[in-house]
Amino acid sequence: MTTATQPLHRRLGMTDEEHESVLGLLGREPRPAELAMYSVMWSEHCSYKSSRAHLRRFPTEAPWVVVGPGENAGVVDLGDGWLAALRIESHNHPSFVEPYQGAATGVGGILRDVFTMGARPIALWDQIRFGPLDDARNRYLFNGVVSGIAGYGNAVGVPTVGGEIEFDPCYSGNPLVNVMCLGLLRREQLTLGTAGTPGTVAVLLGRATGRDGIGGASVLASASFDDESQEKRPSVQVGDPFEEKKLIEACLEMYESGLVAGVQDLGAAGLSCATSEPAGRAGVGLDVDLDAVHVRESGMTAPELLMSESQERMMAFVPSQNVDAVLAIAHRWEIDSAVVGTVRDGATLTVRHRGEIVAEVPAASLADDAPLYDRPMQRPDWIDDLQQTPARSIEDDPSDVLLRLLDDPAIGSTAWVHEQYDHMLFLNTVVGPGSDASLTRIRGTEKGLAVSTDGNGRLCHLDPRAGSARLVYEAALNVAVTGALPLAVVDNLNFGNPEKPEVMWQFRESVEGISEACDALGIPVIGGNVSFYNETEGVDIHPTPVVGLLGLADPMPGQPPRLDRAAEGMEIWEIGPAPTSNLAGSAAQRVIHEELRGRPTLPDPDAARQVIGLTSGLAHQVPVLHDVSDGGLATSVAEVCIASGIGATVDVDDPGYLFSEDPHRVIAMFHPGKVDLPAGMARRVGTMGGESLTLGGSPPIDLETLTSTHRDAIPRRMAG
Amino acid sequence: MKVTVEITRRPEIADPQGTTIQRALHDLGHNEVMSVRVDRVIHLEVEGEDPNRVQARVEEMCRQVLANPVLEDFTVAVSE
Amino acid sequence: MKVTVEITRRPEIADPQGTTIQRALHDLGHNEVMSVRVDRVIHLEVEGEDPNRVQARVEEMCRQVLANPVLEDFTVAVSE
Amino acid sequence: MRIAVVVFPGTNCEMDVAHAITSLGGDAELIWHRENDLSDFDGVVLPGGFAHGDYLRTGAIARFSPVMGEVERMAGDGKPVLGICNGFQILCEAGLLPGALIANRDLAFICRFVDLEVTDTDTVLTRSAELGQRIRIPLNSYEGNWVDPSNTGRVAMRYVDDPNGSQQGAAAVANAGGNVVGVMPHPERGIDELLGSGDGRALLEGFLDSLVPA
Ligand SMILES: Nc1ncnc2c1ncn2[C@@H]1O[C@H](COP(=O)(O)OP(=O)(O)O)[C@@H](O)[C@H]1O
Ligand SMILES: [Mg+2]
Repeated sequence: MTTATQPLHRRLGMTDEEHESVLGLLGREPRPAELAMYSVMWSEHCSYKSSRAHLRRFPTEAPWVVVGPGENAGVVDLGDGWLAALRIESHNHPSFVEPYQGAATGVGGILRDVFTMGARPIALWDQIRFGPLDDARNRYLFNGVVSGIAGYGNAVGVPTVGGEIEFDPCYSGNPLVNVMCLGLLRREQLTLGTAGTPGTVAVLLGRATGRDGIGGASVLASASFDDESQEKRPSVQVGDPFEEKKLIEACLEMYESGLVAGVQDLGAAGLSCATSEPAGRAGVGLDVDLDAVHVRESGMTAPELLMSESQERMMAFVPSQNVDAVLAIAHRWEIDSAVVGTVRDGATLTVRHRGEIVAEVPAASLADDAPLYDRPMQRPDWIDDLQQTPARSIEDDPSDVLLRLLDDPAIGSTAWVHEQYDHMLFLNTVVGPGSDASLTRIRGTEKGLAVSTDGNGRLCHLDPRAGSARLVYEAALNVAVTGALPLAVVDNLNFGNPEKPEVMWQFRESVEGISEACDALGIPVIGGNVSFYNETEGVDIHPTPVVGLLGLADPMPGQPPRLDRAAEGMEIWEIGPAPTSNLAGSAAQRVIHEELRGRPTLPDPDAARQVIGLTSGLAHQVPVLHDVSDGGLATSVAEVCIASGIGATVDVDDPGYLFSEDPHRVIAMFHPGKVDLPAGMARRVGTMGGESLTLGGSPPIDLETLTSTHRDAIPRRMAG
Repeated sequence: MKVTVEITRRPEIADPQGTTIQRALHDLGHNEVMSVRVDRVIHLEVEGEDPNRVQARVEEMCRQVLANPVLEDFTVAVSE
Repeated sequence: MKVTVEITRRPEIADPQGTTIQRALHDLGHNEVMSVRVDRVIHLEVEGEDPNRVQARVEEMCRQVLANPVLEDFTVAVSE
Repeated sequence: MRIAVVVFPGTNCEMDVAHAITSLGGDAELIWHRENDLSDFDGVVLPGGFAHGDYLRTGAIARFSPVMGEVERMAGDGKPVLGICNGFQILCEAGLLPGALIANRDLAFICRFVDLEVTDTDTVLTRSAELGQRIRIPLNSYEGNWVDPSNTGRVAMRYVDDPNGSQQGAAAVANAGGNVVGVMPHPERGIDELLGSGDGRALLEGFLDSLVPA
């Protein structure tokens, strides 16, 4: 059968069974606009049909959780009337198609998820992964994505204060672009995605609707309704940070004036989602008039209007007596607005277009009755082989190994990226990019918000459960370095094709690992995102869950530890469990042996808790704290040397120990006798000072070589 | 030879810049302006004898770097 | 009427974009490219009957806002 | 004595500037760009950001905002007028400062601390500084590359290591009277050692000292 003769539901990416359920739900043949709505709302991206059953495993409760998973962003209580909203999202496929706009619209979308909650977005993070930079295509994607995040984030006026950069061949055909946003609000400003009570009016705010990204979220990227609209292919979405900036200010003013009952952003599934979800959540009906929608292209059909993913739009639900005030605020901020609907008794979503009813469905059914798949899972048969082949040990000279690691673009300086991002706006970035965790102060309080995001496809490939758990522990230790204690987690689960049982197994293991670690630390998962189908030509990416962890420092240390605060004569201490030499999944294994095998060291919940507690206390006393992660102990010390412009001597000879990435370890630097560390939990490994870095018996590396190798790792590759 | 490349945004792709400029022109009283689109022109000087060969080479450059095929179309004109 | 405005950068003003593109083209082996200059074209649709009047109006817009006299010259062409 | 901090649609540094002025004892008020009476103000700051999305050219659309007539009047009256980053771009577009700002030499946005040297102390921004004094404050721009074919701009501060290709390495430029100044790096981001530097205070304090009652 050719595409043109396929039934409509298949052209929209729906299976025959899903079509049957719509028939059953409505008790009749669905109209085209109805099918369009179900197809986007029941897509993997919007309905989480393959993952929902597993996500229930996450611990989601804690006394400080104000809003858990299910809304646009998770919200936690920071005390004294302050709340924080956090959300993470992926834009992997759009960024592969068009890196600049894909990444830019990813930033736009995550911001809307946060200011929908009533919060002012105060910071952004990006977690980006590409194939190796010796390939021109990967350089093009990397450059485009970074410019897109910069272009949107800088102009919209929200600082990008951190993130992650990784390069691995598994991302060559499928880069990962995840973005995370943190918002801050006063409790009374909290706004939910609810339609309110009958009589409430739906006001569509922001950019005019066009044929952007129609069906972009559905499996079928290029659905067509008839031959005539065939040439009106869905087009790439273009972001407009200027419009979004005005939208943020207008919405915040509406919240402050208490004018709205609820707000929903228009992201994936556009108007279909922004009408059905709020009505469903509120248990009400909604009448929508598509002719009122302000459009940028003429002749759009009802399905097109309902599926369009035009950017920078918000739906506000406004009590009728406040409508004039809302329209006046929109006018003053110079954004367009249109009254497009009214909340009704009952539970039916009724959509009219050109005088006719084009859809009449139970509002809640679009979200609540979405299919739920229990996909088969199977432990991959290759994983035992991989784990049982021991990692090779390092024979090369440790100084050489360290220089090769510092020259690796995933370990070298991130300045080429983060200096393209405004990371200082709002005057609150106390610790910015290039550190373990960022630290954002809340002016007028003693509080600081510490955030770390962590992913590690290598570890998770070798052991998805332990690898995922280790991400949570690592992120928690990172925020402890700023004096904070962990509060909550969001996760972005980037996986391959869920129709493969091996991928589903990896996914389940990863959810389990994250859950176990969160349980052990007593912190909830307050939101997240799932990105499946990250595969090219049948090859899946490494399982790459990304964890974003929010910590609260209250009070914030007066002088938070920083990498550039080391001085001549300070002692170097390593805190954490007794060292091993395990290189499984490490950067050294990838860079030196170009292999990936062995069994990574399992996390130890007790040790994790102890080290995190000890570290967050030490942050109030010592000038330098730095966690041991990519590149191991040697790399951690080198990073302090580079930032502080001072050499060091490390009294460790074993290359395994120097480059192992075993969990729960952090280095501290301070003048002799300043701090007492508990015996058994800490060991002295060296001294800061001089003009070079000496690792055990290896030849010293002069500071200038160390610094330039690290600084040039990305720029020298991007220069072509 | 002088080569002029015009790179135009595909008509179906949103153009926030054009929309904003149009709004500004209206604010300034130029209400007769119905639409605005901003494109790029690249003027190249290229060594070569054969206009057809130069044309082909520049078209290749367009596909490689000058234009973004996802968002833009291009035309190449060789003169002299 | 359709109006095409070409805004060209004055020759004495640096053109970082042109320089960067030229370097990229050389890196790709297009060594025959001697110079690159990037300009902007603005396509307007303007209501009006009289091409001369439209031309004059758009020239005014150019002097006022579309071009910056410190950096740029402009040409206006009315068609249809 | 009151300072108007002008907000165009797309401006994003207005809160930071107002906070800096207030914390130095000044009296700042945010003013929407449609305002057309600044007669109650003794000085004006155009803060950084992306007015009108920086579409067409940076500052090109903003200069037609109603408030700009008042900014022009104040400049003519010898009142202190400061443009920071995007504000500098707007002042050039409006013809209140010579030259224009084009894309950085390396065509990348630059956000980092830069070292500046004071080269002229006869301006409302640098009057409290010493000639040759080093100032370390953050730069944050894509179009920070100042060109001035007329060669009439007075360079008030220059970059010690020129990051963007600016003519004469200029980081801050004044008009002939010294009362209108554009500065590309952000003094308001340099008022707190905890955030990396307090060097911007000397500049903003000088600006506050230059105010005389309306
Ligand atoms: N991996 C996950 N872990 C926890 N919650 C999740 C996860 N993935 C999605 N969610 C939650 O499901 C809800 C719906 O998400 P989504 O449909 O992606 O929102 P949007 O329409 O804004 O993109 C959100 O509250 C989100 O936090
Ligand atoms: Mg949402």
